[in-house]
Amino acid sequence: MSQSLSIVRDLAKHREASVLVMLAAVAIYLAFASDYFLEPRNLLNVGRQASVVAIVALGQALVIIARGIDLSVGSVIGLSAVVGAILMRDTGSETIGLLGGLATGLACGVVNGLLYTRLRINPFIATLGTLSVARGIALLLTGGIPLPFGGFAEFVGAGRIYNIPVSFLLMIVLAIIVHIFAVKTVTGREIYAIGDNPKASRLAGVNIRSIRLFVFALSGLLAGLGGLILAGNLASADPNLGVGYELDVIAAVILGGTALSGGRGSIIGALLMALLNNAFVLLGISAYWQVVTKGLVIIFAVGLDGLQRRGDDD
Amino acid sequence: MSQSLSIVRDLAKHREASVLVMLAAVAIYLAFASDYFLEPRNLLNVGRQASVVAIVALGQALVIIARGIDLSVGSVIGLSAVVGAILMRDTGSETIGLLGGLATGLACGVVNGLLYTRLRINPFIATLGTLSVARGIALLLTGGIPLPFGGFAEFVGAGRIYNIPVSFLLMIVLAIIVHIFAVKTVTGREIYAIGDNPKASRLAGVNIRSIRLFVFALSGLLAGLGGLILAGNLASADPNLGVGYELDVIAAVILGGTALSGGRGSIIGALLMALLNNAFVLLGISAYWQVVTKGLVIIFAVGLDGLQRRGDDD
Amino acid sequence: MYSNGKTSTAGNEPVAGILPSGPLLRARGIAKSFAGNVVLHSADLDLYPGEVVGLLGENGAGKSTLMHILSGGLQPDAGTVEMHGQPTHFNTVLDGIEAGISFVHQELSVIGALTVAENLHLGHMPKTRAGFVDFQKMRDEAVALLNRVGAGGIDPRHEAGTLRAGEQQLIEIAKAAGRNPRLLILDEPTSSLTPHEVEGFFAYVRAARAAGTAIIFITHRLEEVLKLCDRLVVLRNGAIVSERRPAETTRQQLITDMTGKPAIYEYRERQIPDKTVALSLQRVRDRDHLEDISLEVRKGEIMGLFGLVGAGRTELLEVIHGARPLASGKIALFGTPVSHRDPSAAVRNGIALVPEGRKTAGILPQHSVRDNAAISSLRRFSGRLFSDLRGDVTRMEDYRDRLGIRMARDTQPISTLSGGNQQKVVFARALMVDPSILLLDEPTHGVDVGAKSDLYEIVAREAERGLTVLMASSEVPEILALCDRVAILSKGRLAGILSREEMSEDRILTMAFMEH
Amino acid sequence: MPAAAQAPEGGTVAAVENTKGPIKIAFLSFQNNPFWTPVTEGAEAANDYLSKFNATVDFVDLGNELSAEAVVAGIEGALAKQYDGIVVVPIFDGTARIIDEATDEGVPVFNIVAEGATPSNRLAFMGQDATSAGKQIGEYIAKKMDGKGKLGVITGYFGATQHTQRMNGALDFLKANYPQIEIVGPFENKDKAESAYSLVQDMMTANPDLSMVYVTAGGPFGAAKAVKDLGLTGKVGVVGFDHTPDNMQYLKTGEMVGLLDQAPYQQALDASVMLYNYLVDGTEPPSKVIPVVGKLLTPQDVQ
Ligand SMILES: Nc1ncnc2c1ncn2[C@@H]1O[C@H](COP(=O)(O)OP(=O)(O)OP(=O)(O)O)[C@@H](O)[C@H]1O
Ligand SMILES: Nc1ncnc2c1ncn2[C@@H]1O[C@H](COP(=O)(O)OP(=O)(O)OP(=O)(O)O)[C@@H](O)[C@H]1O
Ligand SMILES: O[C@@H]1[C@@H](O)[C@H](O)OC[C@H]1O
Ligand SMILES: [Mg+2]
Ligand SMILES: [Mg+2]
Repeated sequence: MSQSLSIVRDLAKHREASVLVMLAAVAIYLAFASDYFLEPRNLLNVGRQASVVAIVALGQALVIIARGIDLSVGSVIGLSAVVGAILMRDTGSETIGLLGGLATGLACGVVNGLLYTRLRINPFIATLGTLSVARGIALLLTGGIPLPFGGFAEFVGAGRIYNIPVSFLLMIVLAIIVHIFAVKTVTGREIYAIGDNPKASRLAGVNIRSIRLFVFALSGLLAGLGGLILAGNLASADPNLGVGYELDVIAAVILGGTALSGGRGSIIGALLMALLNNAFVLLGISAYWQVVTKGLVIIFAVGLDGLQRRGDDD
Repeated sequence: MSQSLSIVRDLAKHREASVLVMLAAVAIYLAFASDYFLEPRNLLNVGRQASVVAIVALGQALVIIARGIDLSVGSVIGLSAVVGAILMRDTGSETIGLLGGLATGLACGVVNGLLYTRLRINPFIATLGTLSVARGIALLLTGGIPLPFGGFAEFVGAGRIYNIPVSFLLMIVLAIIVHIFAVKTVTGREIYAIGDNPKASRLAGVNIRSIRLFVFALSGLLAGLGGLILAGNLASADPNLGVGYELDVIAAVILGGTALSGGRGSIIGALLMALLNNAFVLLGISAYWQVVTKGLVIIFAVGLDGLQRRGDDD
Repeated sequence: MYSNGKTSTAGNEPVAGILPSGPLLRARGIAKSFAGNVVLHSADLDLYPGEVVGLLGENGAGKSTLMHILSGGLQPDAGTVEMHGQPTHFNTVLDGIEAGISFVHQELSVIGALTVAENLHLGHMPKTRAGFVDFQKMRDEAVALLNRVGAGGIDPRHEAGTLRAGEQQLIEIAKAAGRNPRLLILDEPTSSLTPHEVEGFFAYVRAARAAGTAIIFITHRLEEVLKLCDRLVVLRNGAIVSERRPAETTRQQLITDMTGKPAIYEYRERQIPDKTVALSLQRVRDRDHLEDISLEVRKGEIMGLFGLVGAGRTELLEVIHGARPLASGKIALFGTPVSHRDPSAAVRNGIALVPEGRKTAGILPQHSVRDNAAISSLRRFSGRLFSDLRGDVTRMEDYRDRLGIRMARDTQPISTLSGGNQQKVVFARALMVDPSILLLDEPTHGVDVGAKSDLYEIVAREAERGLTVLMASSEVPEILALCDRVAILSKGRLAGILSREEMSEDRILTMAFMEH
Repeated sequence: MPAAAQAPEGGTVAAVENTKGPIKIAFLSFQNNPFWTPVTEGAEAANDYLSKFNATVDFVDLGNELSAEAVVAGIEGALAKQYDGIVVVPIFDGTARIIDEATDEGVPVFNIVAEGATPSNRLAFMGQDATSAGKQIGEYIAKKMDGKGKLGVITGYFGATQHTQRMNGALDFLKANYPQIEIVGPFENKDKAESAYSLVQDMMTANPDLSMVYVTAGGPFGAAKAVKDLGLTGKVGVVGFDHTPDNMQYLKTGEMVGLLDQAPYQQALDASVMLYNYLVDGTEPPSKVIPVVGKLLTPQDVQ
């Protein structure tokens, strides 16, 4: 009894738990309120819809764990998709297009990392800058006009394997990889260390510059992948793809309870938001109530946690 | 000589300085590149255009100094304007309308503060939640349709005194008040203390809950004022007013070098951004380059500072 | 004991084939000032392999500064450092580490989010063949390392952030030990260790000495240096003023070396004429630790609070201060029941606290000394609209003199003060409230002997003027020196209260073990 | 058999008799500004009208943030809920794929208002061709400016297809036919009236001889308000889209000199009925693209 109680208490310590409860609550409600919710097809749709935010959130989570922030992810999504599409068009090679898109994301991440580690620019400002620059470049490259984006990328974005969306599978696989990476590798552990105490970590011999560079680079790379998936899903690379994603991604990370979770957390957070959007469509909630509801669910999801932690201040 | 050098060094320590340099650089360039830039009328326009972001940034700066963040300001701008307009319409009293608008801002801020201090919800999430809820309520109240918003509010938003825009004067006065408040009053000093070490401040007898509540309330109040100015300027209260302002406001705060500056910093940051927009139009910079340039200037403004601080890691 | 006599001169060329027996490290004429404030004039120091040197000096004497210079964390303004007779210059701490210098800092810096084992291996974690962290190996090595420093009780799988300060200290020592340094600098490593832990730690230091490590040991506990060290060096006014062997010196002598005066505080028999009960606790419980604590402290009384680690002293003080919720029971101030929901209310009612853990709970690191001192009493002195900024200046001057705070200017950030002086500023902060009840939690951690007796003097003087003091301390001598009575806690329960006449080291310790 | 049905009020298409049993149509649209109000009302009117024919039109709100992803998620949801047909506002590129997928599954999709540039297998598209609408406005601008002078251009979002097409429709026409008209801009206002206000203020500073401002998307009334505050009513005119109340107000006071609309109510209503007819008896819409020629309102029309 007291054993199982203490497990519950342990669980509840993690913000994740309270978000999970919320996730379950919304899901159960939907299962009753809509006949279609539990259909495999719908569930998989929810999974697919969460995938881009979740994948980008995986990188963002590591950035945040290392005490940074990456506001540029939305623009990197757009720029990577656009570069991928242009390369694909001009070289005729899907591989080059896809690799070029990923490389673009990576390059953006490296730039962010260098701005932070070399020029010591506050990451909020540095990535706010690249948010604008990357978006501008995407517009310049395309003249503002969306490009077609098909082939293998479309398979990644919209395809299914045994009826399961490829992007959903990718999300699961990447989340597992990132989780293992964060928890079991040296670099992963060092990310946590510099997030906790950069100075002490540096003195212990952790190369904080290269670790920081690494997390930003990874965040860029995953945003690039997100861009390819999104564009693939839409079969169109729009320079405005991903506008405003940064807040969703960061919210997914925080909802997921960063501190503890490279992988798991981000997915839970992203799923909660995708589930909400699904609920709105399934239940036919009016737009304005959608906006209100979304806010309330976010607050409650985390507030549950706060309620039971009453009493202990900083 | 060494005296004056050390003053320069002291100055350069403040991020503000490097942003000021950037501000001056852009201004000097503009003075040469455009015949119109130095016209008093243009300068006053720039001032007016910066005013809403700057006023809202004053509150945000205190929130950030106390280690919080307020993402809801953009939505609070919209909701306050809408509530003000509705009250004005229904009561026929401008005073009630304006006070109601301010009260709405204040109420939103208090809600944010309570979510943080009572439910212990991470302020990023709490205010992301109210961002959504406040916007939703504004949309629900209006059915999405802008309301007329005139009278005295229009004077505040668009009027001039001796040819100087009222909102610009308001910005200056409020910045001075907030600066003095932050530096000279007990509450102001306690805000800085909390930001430095919340635990130590609490044990030293600072009521950190009420101080945190206060800064969020003030941020809400100033966002409410911002909403009234913005709506007054357009003579129309649009429920979508202020969408996306949060990033501009936070960027203004960070560009202004929060840590040191309740008032000054926020204005400098907001001015830099308004100046850029002015420059685009005066110089007729081509469309997409506007987006790129904006990002580059933000990066450089802060990067200048980083360059000379080379060598010292955390 | 004194194994390395100064028999060989460092300038000699080592004879081929024979290990050089000159000093491992030789510092000459080290000088350092901060913004015109001279901290080190011209300090000379030789360190030999297999020797433990105790470094003593008042707070702010420059001990930590000198160590930072030797280890590469600070650059001297003048002077030279040689290692093995070769001039050396460390640009960064990492250079120093590379050269075999390990520095356990005065301020704790474990990584709270990592496990103990990960902390011990940070920077060089072992990998499995698959490229993952080899947790098994790391754990095994961690156990061995912890055992080496006498901390075998710490589970290497625990998150370091959840451990007590003393345990964190031991982790840092173990970490330094793991590097097998040639020079090990320990800056007040024992300030938060229990007596038992100190023993284990001493065993490690002796073993390291036997293995040829040179060790510098900084502490303000004279008994410790007398027991452990081979040579005692005293730093005063920015220079080394004496070098003594433990066998040939006394506490008094060392104190005189450090402070220039022999004074040390002694308990003064005091009358407590006022029978008013200032603070009374009735069956006080917190949510999980304290059980039914009842206690009365009279006005002007100094009540000690003793217990072993984890006894609940900090919790009890926090409950009284409103920082921790009172689950049941009653607290009354001068007969009036109070229930403080927040320390701010307690401070308003005249209860001030000097908390345990200077760095985490005491100082506002980016604030000036003056602002740090003023923060508790801002409301007390503020005008209707504005804070009394001018008054802060004069009050700071007053307390600087009264507590002997050593600093260049009161506008310098408190983090640039020496540890002991930081503690005095926190003391000044509490006194500025003009409290009727002063709660002290390990108030003299890291405070030098001279300052300690100053602080005792101040507490005693304030008590004579009617201040009521409740002081948690782990040092029995401190209790004996200052307290009129002592309450002993054991595992969250009140084990008993001893009056002045009943107090003795033995009785206090016996009662502290009661529930164990 | 009941008498042949009449077209509903405000619409132009009559419903055929339902011989198929219950029919469910999903109407997917957004809601973020007054433009959408008549769209919503049109959908409701269609539902009222078609309910007599054993058919429902469910209005599904895609939220207040317009994006291709929202459209895709909406169509996916509608497919999951097994609607028989879908009316949608696929305002962005990137919606073609999911539209094709729905069509392949036997769920016809009727696009209205605006669709992406990539062709799709939708049943039909009803709406304004943004490029032609731009051209229509361009012609009007040229007339108002007498073929010369300075024209300021403010576009909603750089890179938003519809906005860009509206802009280029006008600018390409003007460049080709009225080389004496000088273009200032374009500048981006992100659909914000306050931003249009500041842009006009700055444009007038740098170009005191500016005589016309074209706002391609959101917030034209901000530009009109700036003209008013600068005391330039009658000297500088603003043209833009949509007969929303905030815009119409300045048409009355004269700062707004031209407003093109898109007959949103009629689009919503007619498209729903046409889709219903197709679902019942296979009646194809009159053409794959049903152009909606907007009504250009000028100050004279509202006097
Ligand atoms: N970065 C700095 N800036 C300004 N002054 C400094 C700085 N670091 C140290 N000092 C000053 O140098 C003096 C010596 O400090 P140090 O920390 O070496 O003393 P200490 O002997 O270790 O004292 P303690 O026993 O209290 O730890 C102090 O007066 C302190 O204020
Ligand atoms: N951060 C923490 N995490 C987990 N347990 C803690 C923590 N801090 C204290 N404890 C536990 O709370 C109890 C009381 O500890 P605390 O240190 O406050 O007691 P104390 O009597 O004041 O002793 P001292 O101050 O000398 O360590 C102990 O059992 C301790 O292990
Ligand atoms: O003109 C309309 C625009 O105002 C709205 O935002 O989107 C649909 C457009 O047709
Ligand atoms: Mg020291
Ligand atoms: Mg304690």
